[in-house]
Amino acid sequence: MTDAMGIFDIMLALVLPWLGWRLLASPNLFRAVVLFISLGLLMSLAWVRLHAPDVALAEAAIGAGLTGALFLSALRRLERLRDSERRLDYAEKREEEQNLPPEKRRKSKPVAYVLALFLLSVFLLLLGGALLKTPVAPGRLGPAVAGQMGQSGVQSRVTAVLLNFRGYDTLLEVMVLFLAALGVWSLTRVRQTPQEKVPGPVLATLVRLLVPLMITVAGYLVWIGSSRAGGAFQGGAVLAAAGVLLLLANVTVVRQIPSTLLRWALVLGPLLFLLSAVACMSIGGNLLEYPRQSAGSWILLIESATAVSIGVTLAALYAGGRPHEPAAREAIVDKSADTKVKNGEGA
Amino acid sequence: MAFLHNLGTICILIGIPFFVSGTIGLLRFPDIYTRLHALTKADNVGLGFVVLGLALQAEQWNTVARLLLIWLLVLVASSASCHLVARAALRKKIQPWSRS
Amino acid sequence: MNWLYSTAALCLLSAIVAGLLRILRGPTAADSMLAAQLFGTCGVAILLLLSKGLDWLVLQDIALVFALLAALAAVAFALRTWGGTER
Amino acid sequence: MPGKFSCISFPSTILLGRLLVRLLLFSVLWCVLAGLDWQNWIIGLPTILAATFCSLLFAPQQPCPVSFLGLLRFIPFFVNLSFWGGCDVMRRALSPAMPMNPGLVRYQVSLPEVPQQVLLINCISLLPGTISADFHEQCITIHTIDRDMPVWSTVHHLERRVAALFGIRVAGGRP
Repeated sequence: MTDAMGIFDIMLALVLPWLGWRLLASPNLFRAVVLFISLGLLMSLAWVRLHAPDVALAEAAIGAGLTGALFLSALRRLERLRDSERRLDYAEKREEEQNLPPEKRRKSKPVAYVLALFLLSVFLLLLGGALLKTPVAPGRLGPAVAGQMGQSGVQSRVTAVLLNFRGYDTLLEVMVLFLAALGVWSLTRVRQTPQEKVPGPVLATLVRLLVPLMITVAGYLVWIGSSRAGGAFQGGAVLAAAGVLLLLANVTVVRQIPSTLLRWALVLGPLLFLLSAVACMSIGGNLLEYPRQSAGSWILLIESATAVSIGVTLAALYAGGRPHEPAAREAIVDKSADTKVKNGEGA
Repeated sequence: MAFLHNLGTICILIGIPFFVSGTIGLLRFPDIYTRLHALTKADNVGLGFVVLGLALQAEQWNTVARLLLIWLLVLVASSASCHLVARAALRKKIQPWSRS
Repeated sequence: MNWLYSTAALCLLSAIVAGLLRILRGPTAADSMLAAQLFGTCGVAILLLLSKGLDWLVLQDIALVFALLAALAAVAFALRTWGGTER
Repeated sequence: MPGKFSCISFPSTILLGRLLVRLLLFSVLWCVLAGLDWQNWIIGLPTILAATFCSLLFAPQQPCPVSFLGLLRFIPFFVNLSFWGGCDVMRRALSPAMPMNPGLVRYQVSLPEVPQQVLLINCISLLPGTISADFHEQCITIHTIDRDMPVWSTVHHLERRVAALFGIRVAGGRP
């Protein structure tokens, strides 16, 4: 009885565009953010139904979790900037709108609608044309990948493509992420949250429980990436979630991490990736052509290092600036401890 | 084995109404605090039954352990976030709805 | 796939879609946030059911990630969007 | 091993005990996630070490040991209560009249340590008819969905159970 699943798919397919439209059309930013989080969750389900568990994992971690937290924090800053315009409580807003005299209420403009309809139909026509022109089986990449799986060193096809067959692309992607973090760091310092705002006991306990669990799951995702869905990006995203949770809770330990260490953690993945790419050449292959027998180990090493760097990068992007140099004494006291944390996360 | 399987089916079937009533509560209840009641309790019991049903039907030991882990995580996360949201609402001076 | 899992998953998806109404209706920001919480829990249940129904272990990992990150948005909301310094 | 964690300031015997317990717990967790294959310890070992270290870093200063017997007795009690909590909500949500009479109640906690209090707060949210809405200076503000329910005695009962879970007793407390 797969009918129920058919209805499930149709429902998902109908709700997703509607949700996307509501999210873009919403005049209220907060509502748009919540709709975005919901969209991420449903999108993840949709990826599952499309048999793309890797993407579903990434969407669950990044789309629903990290970006949601990022937007919710960004809203706060926006609100401070334009306090008069932005109201989170839209009950008030709605009330205001209803109190306005009728001639001041927002009027719908027919011209705008016609224009929007026209542009939409042009877009759909172009999209449909492009779809029709695309050959039904573009290049038959699937069987090609399946045929070469024996040489990749891993069992998961996605990982094989990402880190072996098209390792070059992934290398560049990791670099792009690194550049993004560099850009943010060169623009601004992280905003110092006041020291006295310690988290309440409930939040502190939640952090205490969740952060080690997140580290474990991140390690698991990196490991399982070689045989099933998972990998550096997914593991890194979960690691970043742990970082975001720590930043949200304003835990003192985070502030004491020396920035040199953060810099190294940020560089570790891209650097190791690049070095191993070059090392492959010196061994006697092309760029990123791992030796056949040990390809699995190379991939695992690169993935672990990149996972740490991606985690630190995403958390740094959330923090939104380069860290302050902590007082020299604190740094010395904590150096040994923090080095251990980061090295541990390294794997 | 068949007995356990059927028991699991019954558990899953019991779990679904809890989810549904959680959503109905979310839609019908008058204010944020009462909606928190609906969400936190009904959904966790629903998920608990679904997890129990699936655990009864599971074939490997580590599937059972994982299901349990997931349920516990959701339990902790939802009760903690329930507290945090309720606290934020109280600090925002949102008055609880009362019948009068 | 067994009828049980697919029907149950369908019911849960309907619960999610009904919950969307709460986001659109508000009235306070926290109410919308609650609906997002509901999606998290229902999503976990759907993934677990599908994992059993399709006999696909990967979905349990996704459910695990859902469960781990479920609190993140609520914490961010309670601390940053609504909490923090008084206006 | 404990000597290396010089930044953590409690006696090394307690630290060693905590370290071993955490190592064991995270190893079990890793086995649950990744299976029993020895190969996965390549990643598993560093991950477990990192998780253990992180967990130690955030551990409360005062250890509060959980008594095993107390845990065995707490689980059925908790499962039973949260089940009735779900049923209670279901009844209210589905009945057309929507019977409820919400209000706020305060409760003075007498559990001494933070983890115990947090457990109590989190459990209250799963009890029939109550959620914990604030916690300030040993006082929990509870939102109840029905003011006619015996909230105080239920919470007090729960508090005694939580205390038993940690192997301690609590005094009477007051409403």
